[in-house]
Formats: sequence, C-alpha cells, structure tokens
Amino acid sequence: MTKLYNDPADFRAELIEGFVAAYGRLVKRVPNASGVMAVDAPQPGKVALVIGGGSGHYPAFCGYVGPGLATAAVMGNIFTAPSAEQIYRVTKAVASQAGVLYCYGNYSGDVLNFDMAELRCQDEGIDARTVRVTDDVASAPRGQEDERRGIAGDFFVFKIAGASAARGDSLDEVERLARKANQRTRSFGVAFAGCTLPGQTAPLFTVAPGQMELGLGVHGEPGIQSSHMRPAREVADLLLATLLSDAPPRGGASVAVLLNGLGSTQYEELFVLYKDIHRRLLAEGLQPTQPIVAEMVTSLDMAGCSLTLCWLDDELTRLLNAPCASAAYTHA
Amino acid sequence: MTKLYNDPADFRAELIEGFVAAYGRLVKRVPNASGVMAVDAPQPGKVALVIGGGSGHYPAFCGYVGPGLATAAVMGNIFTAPSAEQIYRVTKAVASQAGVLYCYGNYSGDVLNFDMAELRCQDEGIDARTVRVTDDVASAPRGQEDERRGIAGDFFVFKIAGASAARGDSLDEVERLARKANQRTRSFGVAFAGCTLPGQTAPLFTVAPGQMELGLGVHGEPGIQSSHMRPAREVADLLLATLLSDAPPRGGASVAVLLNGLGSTQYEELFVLYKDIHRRLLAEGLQPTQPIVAEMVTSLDMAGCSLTLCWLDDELTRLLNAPCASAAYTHA
Amino acid sequence: MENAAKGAESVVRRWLAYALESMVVHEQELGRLDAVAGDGDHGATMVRGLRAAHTAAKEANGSAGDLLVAAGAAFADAGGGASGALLGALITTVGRALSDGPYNLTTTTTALQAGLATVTRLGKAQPGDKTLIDALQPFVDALAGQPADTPLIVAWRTALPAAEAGVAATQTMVAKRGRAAKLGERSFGHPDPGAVSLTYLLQAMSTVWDENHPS
Amino acid sequence: MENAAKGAESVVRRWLAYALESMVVHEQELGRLDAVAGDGDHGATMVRGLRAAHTAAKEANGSAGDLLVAAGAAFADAGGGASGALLGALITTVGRALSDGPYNLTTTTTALQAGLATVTRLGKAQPGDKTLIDALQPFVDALAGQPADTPLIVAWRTALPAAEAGVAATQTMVAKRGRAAKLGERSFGHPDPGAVSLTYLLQAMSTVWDENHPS
Ligand SMILES: Nc1ncnc2c1ncn2[C@@H]1O[C@H](COP(=O)(O)OP(=O)(O)O)[C@@H](O)[C@H]1O
Ligand SMILES: Nc1ncnc2c1ncn2[C@@H]1O[C@H](COP(=O)(O)OP(=O)(O)O)[C@@H](O)[C@H]1O
Ligand SMILES: [Mg+2]
Ligand SMILES: [Mg+2]
Ligand SMILES: [Mg+2]
Ligand SMILES: [Mg+2]
Repeated sequence: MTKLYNDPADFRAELIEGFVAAYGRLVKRVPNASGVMAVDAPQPGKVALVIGGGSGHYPAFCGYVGPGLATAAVMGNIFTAPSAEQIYRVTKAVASQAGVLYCYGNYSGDVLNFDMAELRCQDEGIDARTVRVTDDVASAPRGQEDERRGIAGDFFVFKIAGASAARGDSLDEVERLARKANQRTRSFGVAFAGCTLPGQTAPLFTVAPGQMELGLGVHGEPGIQSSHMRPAREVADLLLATLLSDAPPRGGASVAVLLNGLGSTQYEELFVLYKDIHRRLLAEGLQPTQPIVAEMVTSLDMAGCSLTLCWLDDELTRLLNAPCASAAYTHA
Repeated sequence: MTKLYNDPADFRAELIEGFVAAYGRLVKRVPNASGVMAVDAPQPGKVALVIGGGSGHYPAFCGYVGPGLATAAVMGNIFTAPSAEQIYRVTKAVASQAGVLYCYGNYSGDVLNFDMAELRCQDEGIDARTVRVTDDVASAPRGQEDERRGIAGDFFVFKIAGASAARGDSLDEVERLARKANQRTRSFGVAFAGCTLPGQTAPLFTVAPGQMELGLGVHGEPGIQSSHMRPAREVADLLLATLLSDAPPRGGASVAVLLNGLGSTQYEELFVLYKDIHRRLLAEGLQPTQPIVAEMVTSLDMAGCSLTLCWLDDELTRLLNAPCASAAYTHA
Repeated sequence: MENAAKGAESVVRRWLAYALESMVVHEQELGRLDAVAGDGDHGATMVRGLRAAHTAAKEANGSAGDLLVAAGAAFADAGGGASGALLGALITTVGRALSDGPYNLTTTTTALQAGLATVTRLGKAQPGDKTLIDALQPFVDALAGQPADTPLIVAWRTALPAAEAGVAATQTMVAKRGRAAKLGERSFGHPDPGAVSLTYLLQAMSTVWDENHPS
Repeated sequence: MENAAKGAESVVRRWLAYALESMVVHEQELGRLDAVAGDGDHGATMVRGLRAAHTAAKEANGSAGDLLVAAGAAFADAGGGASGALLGALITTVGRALSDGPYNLTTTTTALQAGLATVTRLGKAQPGDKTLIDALQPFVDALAGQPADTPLIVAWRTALPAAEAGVAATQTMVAKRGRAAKLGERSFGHPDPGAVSLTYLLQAMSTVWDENHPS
C-alpha cells in the first residue's frame, strides 16, 4: 500500500522533483513539462529517444534516462498516460534535426496521446516516429502481435534504441533496430497480489489464497486467468513454456533474459525462480546472454514477476552490451 | 509474503545457484561454501574485502560482489548469520598475502561467527581484521555507538572499503578507511508493515492501521517505538532531524545520502519523500553528494525505508566516486 | 443576443462545476469499475481533468464555444490517459463547432455529431466495443431524432435515457479496445466506466437547466 | 566398559533424535518467541542445526564424546546465527571434556561447566541478560549441588526444574545482548527463545533415559 505521500493530487509533481533532486548528475527537469531529460540533451545531430507512460512503474520510465539510453521520459500520473501536450513539450525540448523516436508500451491511452503529439510535431517539421512495445504474449494471440500490450520488454527495446541513437545512427536505423528488438521480444508474467493506488486503502484486485494470476498487466490489471499457486520450479516451467511456444521466427540461440520483479516480490525469490529458468533455457539449447534479475518495470507494490526473452543476433547483442548510465541501469 | 520457493529448506542453496547463473559475468560460486566471489578473485597483492550476513537483504550481500566493491560475500540462511565454517572457507578461497577485511552489520550472530572465523584464519597466518557497521542510531544511544546495529549504512562502508582495496591500499589503510566511513555514517528508518519468512503465512510483526514503527531493524525486527502515521514531509523531517541530532563530530558539509527502500515500499514513494529530504538538507547547509534512492539493503518484503547519511571528506569522496561493477550497483 | 450568449457562457461554466461535483462524488465508483479489467484510474483522471477544465473555463474569455475549447484542452492535458485525450477532444470539437452560437438543438446536435466523429477517428472504437461511444452515440442519435424546433432543454432530457440505456447495454459487452480480449471477459457484467462517466457529464448539463427552470 | 561406552554413544544419538523431534514440534513457537524482539528465525535455526547434528552423530565413529564433538560442529555450521555458534560450541566443548568417559555426574557436571564457560567467553552475556545462559547456568549449578555419587539420571531429573525456573525468570528480564535496549523492552513478558530451546534440549536427554528405565 502507498504510505508515503502528501496530497495524492501532488504525487506526480513531488516525485519528479524528488527524482531530479536525487539524480541531478544524470537528468534535469524539462522546463514547464512533466518530464525529465538527460543532462547532455539536446544533442545536435543525434536522434532523441523519448520514452514515457504513466508513473508507478519505476525504474520505467524516468530511471532509464541518461547517456546511451533514453534522451527523455514523459511522466504521466500514476498508471495514466501523459497528455499529448506534455509529450509535445518534452519533444520540443530534446528534438534535434536528426529526429525523434517515441518508444512506449502499447496501451490505448499512451497510443492516443503519443500519436496526437507526433502529428503536432510532424506539422512543425520535426521528424517524429513511433515504435510501440508489444511484448506481452498474454494480451493477444499469435497473428495479432501488434495488439499486444507492452510490459517489461520495454527495457530491451529502450536499451537497443538508446544505444543505436547514442552512436549516431540515423532515425531510419534507430527505428529499424527498435522495431526489430520489439519483434524479437516476448514476456509473460504471474501475479500473487494486487497493488494499491496512492490514497486508496484497497488493492486494485485481490488474489485468493493458494491462487495466482497468469498474464498480469503492469497497471494493476488482474491476470487473464486465475490458476492455483505452485512451487517455483513449476512457475519457471510455465513462464518459459509459454514464451517458447510463441518464439519469433528465425530467433536463433542467443537470448537476452530479464526476470522482472513487480514490486513486492523479493529478489531472493526471483533468484530461486531463475535457477530453474536458467537450467531449462540451457536444456532447450538457448544461451542466456547477460541475464538481468531485478525490478525493471514495476507495478507499484504488486507482488509477482514476469519473464522476458529477447532473441538476439549480432547487431542487437552489440547494442545491448553498449555502455550506458542512468539512475536505474548502468552498464560500463 | 514469500511465494516463490520449492522446499524452504533449500531456499538458500537455490538462490545462490540462481544468482550465480544470472550474474556469472561478475561472480562465481565459492566451491563447497555458501558464498560467491568476484570472477577475478583471488587477486594477489590486494586486500580481500569479505562481506556477508543472512539472506533476505538483497542486494546485500551478494549483489555487491564485483570489481571495485566486495571480493566475496558469505551468505547465511534467511536472516541468519553464516556459520564460522562457511566464512572460513570463503576467506580461504579469496585471501591473498595482503590480508582480509571482514565488513558486516553488527549483530550478535554475525559477530560470533565472523570472530570465530577470524581467529581460525589468524591461527593459519592469514592477516584477517574486522570492521563492523554500526550505523543505526535507533539501536543504542550516543556514547554507545559501538553497540549499534548495522543497517543500510553497510553500503557506504562496503563501497569505500572496496574502492580502497581495489586501488591496492594496504590492509592497515583499507581498515582505517572502512572504520572512518563507519564512524561517519548514520541511519534511521521507519516501517509500515512486517515481512514474512519463506514457508510462513504470518508476518514477523504487524503494524496497526494509521501507525508506523520507528527505528526498524532489517531482519523483520519491529521498530523501537510505535508512532502515528504522518504525511511524507513529516516523515522526512523526522528521519533527518534524528540523524542530524546524532551527527558525527567534525562531519563537514558534504554528505553521501542513501534513501533505502526495504522491499515493498514503492520507488515513487521514496522520491516523494526524497523531495523534502533534499530541500531540508540544503536548508541545513549540507550538500548531498551523489544521492541514491533505491533498494540497497532490504528486509524481504517489509514496507518502510531508512535514511542514511555519510559525512564525507576528500578521501572518502574519492573512494565513493571510484568506478565499480556488481550485480546491483555499477558506477562508471 | 448579448444576453443569450452571456447565458450560454454561464451555462458552460456551471456545467463544468456540476460535472466536477458529480465526478468527485463518483470518483471511487469509477475507479472500482475501471479496476475490474483496467487500471483503476478512471475516477482520478475524470476529477483531475474536470478540475482543470473548470478552472480554464472560469479564467477564459470569449463565447461559450471558446470556453469549451479552452476547457477541452485543459481536460486533455490534466487528465491524461485514454479518457483525457478522447473527452478533451470531444469537448474541444463541440466548442469549435458551436463557436459563438446560436445554441439550439440543431447546432448542438451537429456539434455533438462532430465530437463523436472525432472520438471515433482518434480512438478507432466501434459501437459495441464497450467504450464511452456506447453511451455517446445513442444520446446523439436521440437528439437528432427530435423535431428541430424542440427546445434544447427538452430534447436533452428526452435523450438522456438513451445514454443511460447505452450504459446498461455495456454491461453485457466484452471490451475490445485497448484491452486484451481475455481481460475484456472479466468486465462482463459490469458497465464501462467511460460510458458511465460520460453519462454523468450529460446529466450535469440537465442539472444546470433544472436550476434555471425548476420544474 | 565396552558396553557402557556403546551405551553412551547410543544415548548421544538418541538424544539428538529426540531433540530434533522436539524442536520440529516447537519450531513455530520458537520462531514466534524470537519474532517478539528478534528476527523470528530461532525455530528454523534449531531444526536445521539439529538435523545436521543428528546426521553427523549417526555417521561419526568413536566415543560418545567424539560424537558430541562432531554433532556440535555440524550444528554450528548448519544452524548459523548466534544460537548455532553458541550451542555448537557448547556441544563440542562438552564432547571434548567427556571424551571417552567415564560418564557420570562428576564428569558431566565438569563438562557442562566447561561448556558454560565457552558460551560465556564467546557470547559475553551475563546471567540476567535474557539469554540461554539463564537456563543453562541454573541447571549446571543444580547438577553441581548434588552429592557426587547421585546417579546421573537422577541428578539430571532433579536439576531440570532449575532450567525451567530459569526460563520463567527470563520473562521478566530485558534483553541486553545482541539487541537494542529499547527492543529488549518489547520482549518483557515473553521468555527468551534460546533459554526455551536449551531447556527442550535438556528435557530430550531425560526422555532418552525414560525410554531406558521407564519409571
Ligand atoms: N480507443 C477508445 N475509444 C473510445 N473510448 C475509449 C478508448 N479507449 C478507452 N476508452 C474509454 O476510456 C475509458 C477508460 O478511461 P481511463 O481509465 O481514464 O483511461 P485509461 O484506459 O488510459 O486508463 C474506458 O472505459 C472507455 O470508455
Ligand atoms: N551473546 C549471546 N550470549 C548468549 N546467548 C545469546 C547471545 N546472543 C544470542 N543468544 C541466544 O540466542 C538466541 C537467539 O538465537 P537465534 O534466533 O537462533 O539467533 P540470532 O540472534 O542470530 O537470530 C537468543 O534467544 C539467546 O538466547
Ligand atoms: Mg490509465
Ligand atoms: Mg537471525
Ligand atoms: Mg483506466
Ligand atoms: Mg533470531
């Protein structure tokens, strides 16, 4: 439950102020907008990667702003897409002649607002494009991949697009690589308890004792299906089997792996779970590349986790391994 | 509540296997011991920094093993100090002629076991020394600083000792700097909900609605005192006032700051809280240096947070800013 | 004309005041409805949006249409999310179409039809997808189906039950837009929160007129 | 002599079996007691430690003293924490002192006194600090206070109530070692978990003898 706040109506403004105060060595506030940008932005000649979405998912989205990662993040209220106006203002602050790529999870509210901002920017002569993250296999069947939601797979797409932009790739190239990363990324998650919005006393959903929810959303949406709770090794099986049955065509053997905690699931539990995931990946002939077991896209204090695989090739691997620095993820 | 496990009796072994599988690029398992060591350990001529304690505090302790930080971590069961035997084995695996420094939070069980291992190593001619972290002002009054527990202040002491060891300082010097860092570090925390041990269904303590606990422990110990819940800005006041009234002599104006989340308190809440902490630090004439707002020493899924200040001088600042890489904290 | 226009501006401002009041009363209910298969923020979004819209209309000058344009922009920016964007665009579009009057059934119906078209173009939802369109479209149709000389107040009241029936109909729909098909199934048996809040907006207008002409 | 020694080895093994059984039964209770002002792991530590000690004694060869030495080392390593270190050292010290016998009241009292001294040296707790010492010390004193020719079984049973009274006395003590003074106050009214589990260990020995000589 959210305990630390003053007026819930000020939650977003206060969190942005606190974030910028803490990480001023990496980010600065976008003047007159609900967003943050890298200290060295705008960078002439480089594509600006603008990410964003509702708050409540930290480190997504502001925690990924910094050199080699995102140029800026537009921050909505808790679980609410930022408005087109705020996206527009943030874009204006960081856009260069090289253009702007929007990257965000595929949700109705985000699509509406980012699309409106994109149109407005294009009208003003800014080359703005969009790649939506659609990694959540639970949210739409095969063949309708474009309809899927974006969950923890966000991170790999941001990382790859950010590294491409940082090395000076053209907008065409940054967009191509982001799209490719997204097409090769799949996630699936389970939830054990719902989260509670600031100022509320009841969680958005509850999970009956001995049950878990399959196919969680990162906005406190319940899963697509309830199931009985089971030992960690069976949860590992379930997550992995679901992803492997939905593997992208021509994926190859090397996979980036993210076992993502949603908020109140302990890291220790994630490692216990990862033990079997790793074993089984190897048994399937897949090679985990730089696995990450951490909280990367959270859902307030929700309990649960998701597994993300990104099937790599050489160019994606290079970008994933490129150095970057941000409040939440630094790679040297 | 802990949800992901197989047999609770195997929890520690499985989490070590999972951790090493995920972060094999940074750590390797110590053969025949409950611990992990940096991939490049042992390093001839360099002091080995050995940290450790019970599990359930991730990233403490294994998440801090890697170049520029700890050489190895000995991992006990959940909330239980590792045995002297395991500490001894890990020490033997990483000790060089330059000696070994043990660094850990000051708890009865850890002291007993590390002291026994230290004696045994010294008997075998290994120069082993100890600096205990005693940052928790709630746990003993002024004048009895050595009796205090170690909580999130662990991180600053580890970081400074690790950087000193990494640059090749002598054991005398590494010990001196670790001791100095500890003497200049203070923490105080609040808890909103207790945590639940794996396999248990009830939390270690409960907090009545509208209440909070002051002076938490990171092992699910309740606070030293109950108090009524209050808005974030008053919690900021309380944390800061408590630390400032216990400031070390000749502290100076520059302070390292860690606002640490215990497990299920959201990052967004921590930023809202940090907003006022930062403002008030500045108002007090203190200069926050590289603040960290993150989960650095957790207590399973406990809700709450602690504030740590480390009063810096030039030599400590240099060490804090030195590069390092580990599963949980990388600084480029 | 001067007076009628002044009256219309005051109607817009009072509409936003009542709408805000109603949304504050229903904030928790809308949040709970949205939590069934969504993210629980709809009540908060509506309150935040209307608070900003109300302030914007109070501070803006110009015709009733101008006030609506300002209110819609403020709603969209402060509200955020899907409903912020869609309802903001709806209010702004209606405001542009109404401009500085006249304000009667014909102009209002045309304006709302333009608003509905905007919402459909932006959100790409069809009737039956379980969205606010399932309340808005029957209401607009019910307005359009009345003789052109019907007083707006009367026509509005006559059309309201169509919106309310539309809300009721969303209970047995499965959400199609913006949510997974399977999640949509969870919402079966519950009305769509956006359709519910849209109906509160329409009812608030009726309350303004009740105040002017208590029956 | 051969037989008596064999008997002693079997007593050690059966003692560990009963002790383990008793600790499994009381695991939750010990955890709850430890959670009052500590970290709730005492039950788990005792069970883990005794499981390893029991296995070690089963697999070890040698005198009863040797088995205790092996069991103590296994207890300390598997148990961990404060109680693992202290009880492990206690058991090992007693084993070393008892060596290969004889096993009577005098040797046992001397061995337990040595064990108590080790625990005090390592843990630096004083009587009254609310630790396992507050059960162990009265028990050892009660053994020592009996005539040297009292059969060990009889003396042990006679001394047990002193340990139990020691546990009861910890209820009104404030924990001083290893915990903050203030936290200690929270434990007022509850017995010390380490004193409780130590008494279970002493009682388990009595159970072994009950089995041999049901009264
Ligand atoms: N594409 C769309 N077209 C029409 N209405 C929509 C669309 N997407 C969402 N809505 C409406 O918005 C409501 C949800 O609003 P809200 O919860 O405030 O936004 P979000 O979905 O971004 O959290 C839904 O109940 C539905 O009526
Ligand atoms: N320094 C000490 N001296 C004697 N006994 C101690 C000491 N510290 C702890 N104990 C005993 O250990 C018990 C706690 O054991 P346990 O919970 O297993 O270890 P930990 O304190 O490491 O969590 C206490 O109840 C007390 O009886
Ligand atoms: Mg939303
Ligand atoms: Mg313990
Ligand atoms: Mg919503
Ligand atoms: Mg304990």
